[in-house]
Amino acid sequence: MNALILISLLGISVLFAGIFNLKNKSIYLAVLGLIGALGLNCMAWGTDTLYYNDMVHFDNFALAFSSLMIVTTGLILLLGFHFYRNNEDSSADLFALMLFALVGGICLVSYNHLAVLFIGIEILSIPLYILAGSNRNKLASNEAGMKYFLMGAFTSGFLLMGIALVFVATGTFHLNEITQAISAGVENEGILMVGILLILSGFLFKVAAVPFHFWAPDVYEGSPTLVTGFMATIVKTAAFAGLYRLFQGSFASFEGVWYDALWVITALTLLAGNITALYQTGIKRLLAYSSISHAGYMMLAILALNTEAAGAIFFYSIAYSISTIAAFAILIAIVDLKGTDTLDSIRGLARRKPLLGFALAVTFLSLAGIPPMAGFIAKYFLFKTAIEMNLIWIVIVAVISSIIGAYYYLRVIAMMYQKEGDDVNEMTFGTAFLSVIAIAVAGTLVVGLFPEQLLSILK
Amino acid sequence: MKDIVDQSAQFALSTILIPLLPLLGFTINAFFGKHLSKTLSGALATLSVAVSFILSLTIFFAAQNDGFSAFSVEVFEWITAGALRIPMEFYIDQLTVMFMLIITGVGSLIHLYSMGYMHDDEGHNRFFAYLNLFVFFMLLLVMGANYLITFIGWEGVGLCSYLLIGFWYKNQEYNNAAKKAFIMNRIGDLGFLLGMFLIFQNFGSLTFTEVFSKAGNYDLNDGMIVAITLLLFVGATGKSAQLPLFTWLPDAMAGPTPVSALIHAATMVTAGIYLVVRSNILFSLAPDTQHVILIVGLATAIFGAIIGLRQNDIKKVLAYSTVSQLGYMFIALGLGAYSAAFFHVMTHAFFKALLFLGAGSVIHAMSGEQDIRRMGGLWKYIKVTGITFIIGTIAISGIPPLAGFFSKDEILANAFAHSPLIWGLAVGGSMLTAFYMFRLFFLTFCGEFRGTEEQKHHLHESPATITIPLIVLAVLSIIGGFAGVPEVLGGSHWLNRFLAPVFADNEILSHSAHHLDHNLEIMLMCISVAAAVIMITIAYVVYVSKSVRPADDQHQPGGFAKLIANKFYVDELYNAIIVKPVMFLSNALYNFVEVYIIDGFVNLLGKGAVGGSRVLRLAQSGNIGFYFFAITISILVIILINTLS
Amino acid sequence: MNEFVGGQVPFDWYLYLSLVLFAIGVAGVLMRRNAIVMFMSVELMLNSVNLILVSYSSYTGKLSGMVFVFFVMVVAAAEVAVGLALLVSIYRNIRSVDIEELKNLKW
Amino acid sequence: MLTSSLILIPLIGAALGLLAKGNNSKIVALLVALVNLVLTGILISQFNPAGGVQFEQNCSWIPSLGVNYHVGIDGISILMVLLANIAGPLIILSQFNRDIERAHIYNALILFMQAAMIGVFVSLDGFLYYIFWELALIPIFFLMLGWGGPNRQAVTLKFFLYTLAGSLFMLVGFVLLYVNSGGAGFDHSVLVGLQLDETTQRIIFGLLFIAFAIKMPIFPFHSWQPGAYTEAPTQGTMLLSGVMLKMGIYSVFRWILPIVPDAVSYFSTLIIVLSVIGIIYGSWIAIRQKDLKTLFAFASFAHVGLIAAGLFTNNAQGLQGALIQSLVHGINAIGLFYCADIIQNRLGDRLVDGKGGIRLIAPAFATLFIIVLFGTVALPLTNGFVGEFLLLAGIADYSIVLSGVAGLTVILCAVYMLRSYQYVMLGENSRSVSFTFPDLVLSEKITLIIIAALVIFIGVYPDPILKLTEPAVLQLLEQINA
Amino acid sequence: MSNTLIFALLSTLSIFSALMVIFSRNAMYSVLYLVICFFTIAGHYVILNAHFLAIVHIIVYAGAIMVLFLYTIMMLNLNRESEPHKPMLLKLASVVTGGGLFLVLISSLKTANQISPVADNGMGTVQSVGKVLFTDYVFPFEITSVLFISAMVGAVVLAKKDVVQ
Repeated sequence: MNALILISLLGISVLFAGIFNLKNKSIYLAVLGLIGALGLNCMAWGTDTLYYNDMVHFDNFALAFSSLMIVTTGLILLLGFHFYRNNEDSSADLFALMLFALVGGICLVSYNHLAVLFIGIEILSIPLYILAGSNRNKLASNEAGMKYFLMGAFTSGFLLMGIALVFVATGTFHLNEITQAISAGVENEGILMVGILLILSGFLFKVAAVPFHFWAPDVYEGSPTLVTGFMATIVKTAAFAGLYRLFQGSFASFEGVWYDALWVITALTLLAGNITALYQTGIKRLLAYSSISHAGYMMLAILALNTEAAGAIFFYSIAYSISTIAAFAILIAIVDLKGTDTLDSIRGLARRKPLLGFALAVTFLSLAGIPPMAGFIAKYFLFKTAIEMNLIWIVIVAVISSIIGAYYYLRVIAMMYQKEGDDVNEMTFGTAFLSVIAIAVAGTLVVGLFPEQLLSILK
Repeated sequence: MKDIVDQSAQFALSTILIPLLPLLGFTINAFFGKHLSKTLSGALATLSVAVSFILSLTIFFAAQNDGFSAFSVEVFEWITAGALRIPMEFYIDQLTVMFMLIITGVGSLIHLYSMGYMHDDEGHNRFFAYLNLFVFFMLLLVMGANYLITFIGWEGVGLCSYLLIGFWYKNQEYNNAAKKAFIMNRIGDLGFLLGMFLIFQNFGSLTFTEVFSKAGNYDLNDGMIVAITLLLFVGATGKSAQLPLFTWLPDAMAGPTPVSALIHAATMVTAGIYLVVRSNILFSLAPDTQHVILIVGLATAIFGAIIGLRQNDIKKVLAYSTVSQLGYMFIALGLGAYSAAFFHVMTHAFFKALLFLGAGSVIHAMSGEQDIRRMGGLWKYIKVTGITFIIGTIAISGIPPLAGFFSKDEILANAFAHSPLIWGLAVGGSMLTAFYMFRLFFLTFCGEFRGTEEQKHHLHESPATITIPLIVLAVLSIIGGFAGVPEVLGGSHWLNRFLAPVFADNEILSHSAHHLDHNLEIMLMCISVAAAVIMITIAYVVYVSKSVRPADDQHQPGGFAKLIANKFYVDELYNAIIVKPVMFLSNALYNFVEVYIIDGFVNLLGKGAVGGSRVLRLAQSGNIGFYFFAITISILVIILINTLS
Repeated sequence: MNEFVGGQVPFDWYLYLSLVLFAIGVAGVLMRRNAIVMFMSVELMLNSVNLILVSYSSYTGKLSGMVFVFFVMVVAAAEVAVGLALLVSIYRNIRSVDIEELKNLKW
Repeated sequence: MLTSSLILIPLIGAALGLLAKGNNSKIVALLVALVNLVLTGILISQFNPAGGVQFEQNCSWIPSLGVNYHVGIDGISILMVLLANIAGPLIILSQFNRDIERAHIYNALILFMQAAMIGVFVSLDGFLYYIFWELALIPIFFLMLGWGGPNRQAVTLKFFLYTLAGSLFMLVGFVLLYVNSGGAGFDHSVLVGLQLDETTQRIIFGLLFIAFAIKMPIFPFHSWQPGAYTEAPTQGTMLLSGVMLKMGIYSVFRWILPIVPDAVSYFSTLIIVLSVIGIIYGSWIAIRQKDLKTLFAFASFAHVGLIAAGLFTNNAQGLQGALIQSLVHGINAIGLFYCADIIQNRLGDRLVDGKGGIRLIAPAFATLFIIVLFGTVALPLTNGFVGEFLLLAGIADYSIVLSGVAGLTVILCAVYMLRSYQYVMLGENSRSVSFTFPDLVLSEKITLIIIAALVIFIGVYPDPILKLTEPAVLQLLEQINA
Repeated sequence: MSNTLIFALLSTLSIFSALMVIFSRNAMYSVLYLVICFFTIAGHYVILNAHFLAIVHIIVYAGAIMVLFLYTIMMLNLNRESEPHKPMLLKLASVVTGGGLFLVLISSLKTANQISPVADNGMGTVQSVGKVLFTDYVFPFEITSVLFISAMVGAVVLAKKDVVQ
């Protein structure tokens, strides 16, 4: 809770820093603040408190997820030194927006009331609409922002309708009360059912599950790369935590309604995301499709919904987030080095930039779920969770899609390790930028090899 | 029992040394041969075999004693896998001793011969290395105490045969012949292997003594025994060049002549006979198999003889003769006359080795020429060779009192006891033998010299290293038969008595021993000798008096003669029905099944995924209106499904 | 205090009315390609939800529904502000607010 | 600790090698591999065949997943460890005289691969095992990508995906086992003790076996193999065929036979038949292959088919044969591919056609080549024979007909091997006048001599090796048939 | 009865104006119809005794949001029938989908809701709503400020012109 307040204030402080023309230096402020927030979270660890008339619920789940998002945001902000080196004017504003989005994310992992859920989603989304369109002079960015906004607003309508219907069915917005009401039996199950499904749809849109995923590739591609990285990590993490909170907590007993739908959607997401990615020629867009498929894996945990599901989602989020940060950081580097992000352009890159090649290999192998990277343990944990709930078939689908997925990840690596290739631009990346890559890559390996602490954190 | 222990202790060292010495010779020649002088390396090789021969002799003499009984010497544990325990163990009984004598005896003679014959060859030491290795494997084959050790030798001699046939590896024809020999042998080997597996399954062991002691539990013509023996026989057909696996042997003449003498006449090719004789208890239990053996043997004997009629390559004639003679041995085996078969092995080893070495001497004298159409009148140039050659020829033709007569006659007598028809066919075959052998002799040694002047100028008798073995073998060919003079001729048939312990446990055999009337037996001998003499006379008339010369390759006669000259087109037949289809299928499997079906399927999955990607991504049209529809309809469908269910 | 006029009709009618408006909003988003009209359709959807919340609150006396409506309004306002800003930004680039023109990002 | 150091030393060596430059890296790598070989020797000398699992180390790694770092060596793994450690120095030595680009990375990857494969062989925890299994893919992936032939990218991806596909199913299988153990973990002893019902066994069998079938490979899962062997750099091919495919065989021993025995007996006929088809199919195709590496690849496929068939015969001969043949096939495959490499190194291509006459000018090479070749042809008293004999005997115990069909390999193998040797090495060269073929240099000679010596030594005196494995195999059989 | 009539009247008007919003070719008309629609909804709020909310509704929607719309339309000069004619098929599909959604929603709600109105206790007044808003809902209320500030900053970031160097 304190972290939430601190970050809200931090966002405003960064805005002020922008006013005082601190530009990129405001990152220091933001990162320091985030470290503080992380510290606050650590101090609160183990407590299980409801705040403000049970509006928000900071338990270990919320603390863990919010800490993850804080760290992720911090790393992404550090990339800003390099990414915004040429347009520093509004960079502080953008950093502030990221922090605000983070506030929304934290609301989303800690809500105990549907109003907070709704506001949280919007606080998360609205800065992102702006961030997506923040490269004003580029039509692609505009288009991304507009598409994201229109579709986001549209699905917000559905989500809201869902919330309203749940309210009509149960008479309350409080999660605990909803849980009670549902287990006591509601008068009108039809309304509840539609409500739940609509809320589910809203969440599925946020996590970009098929067939609600259409925005994702376009928006990811059009947005500034840093923002894409932010979207891919924070939004996904927050939305899944939020989804889990609601469905594991409140709607679990109404499983019959949403289970089949989710099953099919999971399968579709896994397959469509990975299959579509096969044909991509741009790495950024490829990562967009990859992030769709990763949503599919995480949905396995929602389907399983047993005691380990929270841990599985959390661990997956960690693994996915660090790998994705690294991937987008590398993508930024590639675009700077080659001027484009097509697969062809990275041909032979690893020969010229061996460390970058190594980083990309580790990252992509992790995303592909190859041991000993973090992505593997994460995927394994999910599979295990699912199989424990007898979800063999969906796991088989997941396995097949993993195989398909491995193809495009490995193709990128293979491309990079080609013998021939063009020269690269001269470019210096700041220490911050490189250390983020280093941290993410090291994290990917370390988390993969020694996952115990993180695995058991939510037990 | 004490006796046995004593024997094995007494002979353990020599038993191990006998195969080891040639192996040592091989090792020295293989690794250090280049640094040795030619004579030294040849001498070493010869000596190693000769010492083995002497050691074998000591055992042989010991075996003459009544107190002698078969013994085993275990060297080390070789394979252990569950119930399968196969020691590297030697088993010495009378049969083995006899074979050892032949191998090392004839072997050392041929080594000696080779010292002269191969003197000018640059691969001298390599040759001796291979030859020694061969002797080692051959000894292993006959000395093994279980089927697997025999099999080692069996395949090992195949290897040496391969190496030696392809000794002059620059010539791809020779290499082809070597490869063919190896592969055809392997076909037989597979039969042997499978036979072994069945033996192991049924008897729980591969050791000869154990297997044979349990054989009594089986009925006559028990299916399993028939299967086992048939499979072993398949092995034997491969190694002993019987129908249908005989075509490698004539081709094997590509090797240096001593090789042909040692491997492809005297020893290796008789391995099949050894195997059957060794397993006589099993074979006797399977009359069905024996019939098969008889038929195959008979067919091979006649077939080989017919082909031999029109061959013009001196070694090819001998090769087909070998095929034919091996057929006789199998006839004997098919008749259950195991010791007769061995008897023929022995005499055949003498005279065929002699003939081959003689042929080698001829070729040596003719500077490498092998076509008898370009020879003639050599008698006066190479007398020793000529004399020894004619001895061999007479011996093989079955003229008494030379070796071939006794052994062949024993087979014929057994055949007659079984069925006069078989006897008739066998005699027919032996008439052909007499004819083509004398044809060979006459064409080579009589008449006018038909070679080039240069060859004529170069004609000379071979050195002593060559002639000495010839003489020794000639002597053996003359006296070898006396080892088995039948009772009817007043002999005591020493060989039969000597070998009797080998068949002692074979109850069926002791019951079915034939007894021909003595007069009848003598009459049969007369008939066969007379027939041979007639054929010799005809050959003399045709090739000496009328000086008929075989036609050149361009002027081949048609009809049956052409068929014979072309060896009944067996090679071509095999080529058409086996080699070509195998090659075709290999290509087809690869180009069609592998590429299009198996790999094609895998690639199709990949292509399918990529194709799916190509299609699916079109859904991502960039058109936001479509996205809205997709979302709305999805929600609609989700709710609808839930409502309906 | 005041007569509860609305209470005279069954609650379901309000539900249905809201759903009709919601559906019209959805249809509007689907049908129109003018970004501004699409925004308006979204507003229509949000308002229909508001109507449900308010009517349910009134019928049951649970005030939280009405309070929730405030937040919906807040969000609507914020969305409109951002949406229109985006629209202006796009208009600067392509001189149009036709959504159909925005399909450079695809496949 | 000894066991772990076998894994650690190559890893440390890989890191050290990365620091060294050029030729030094080769020497470092060789020394490291030799140290490991010596350690293996010590280990074998202390090994008690009847003593079950030895040199164990068991400590907790990821307790919340029930995963332990549990390694150890028993009669089944010892040969594989031996193989990996023999292969290591040989493979490193085999490129000593070659100019390999970025040799330090190359050698580091080889050592890394070696470590991973040893890890596979010594892991007694299913999860740990899986990690190593997948880990082994990474270095070979980069070896193939960085140093492979012209078509490497497509082939490497296909290889990687194909095997990955299998291993992911295996992962699911392991998870199922874990779930069925009631969360007791992945430890081998735990999994062996499970009493699974028939259906579960079959499902798990299917999931696990598909991975192993692809790795070995068994017909019809082999189509990645010829390409991969052909396109990989020679050392990569050696690793693949020499050691890596043994992972599949070993895994059947370790993770299928004792754990799902009922399913094994249910599927054994199918698998033996498939394997036998593979033997014939592979051998047959090999006859007409034009590229030596492809030819050897199909040969390897055929030989492994025999091993695979032996695995499922449920008798001591088959199992012992499979173990020793794995070792032997590894050695021979390394030798064969090395010979192909030497030819390519001298003549620029590996085609069977258009060669000949090499024996004339390179007798040492020709001799060593033919020894290895005869080892492959399974001539008695060469190493190939013992295994092949035992395997065929094992299959014969299962069905004599199948054994007969499988036995065709002895014929076909002779056909393609002798044929290729004849056209490549014998005769007179059909090439241009400037045909030269320098005979072996020292490092090549040492490598091939060691291989040839092993071919003969193991062939002549296989019993010590068989004795190493026998108690373990018998115990395994007891477990299966309990 | 008259109350039902009022409901019916307001509802008809709402639906009509809503339809006109989406069917008008001219964005300007759409805005105006939307204003009408908002007024009718406000009317509903009034008869539902949510007077305060009705007023806020009018102020926020009609007063602020719609003005913003109008402002944008005028600024961008969009008040003409610039939108190209859409194919009939699209319209039809949209209507069918919208209608379908409505039908599905209705049919899913299944049983009629028999909610009997509670006795009026003066809810919907400034006082009661305010009390809940500032006590129970203080957290969402406060956090809304973050939403607003980001929307504000965002609008500025997006709409401001680049500084001419």
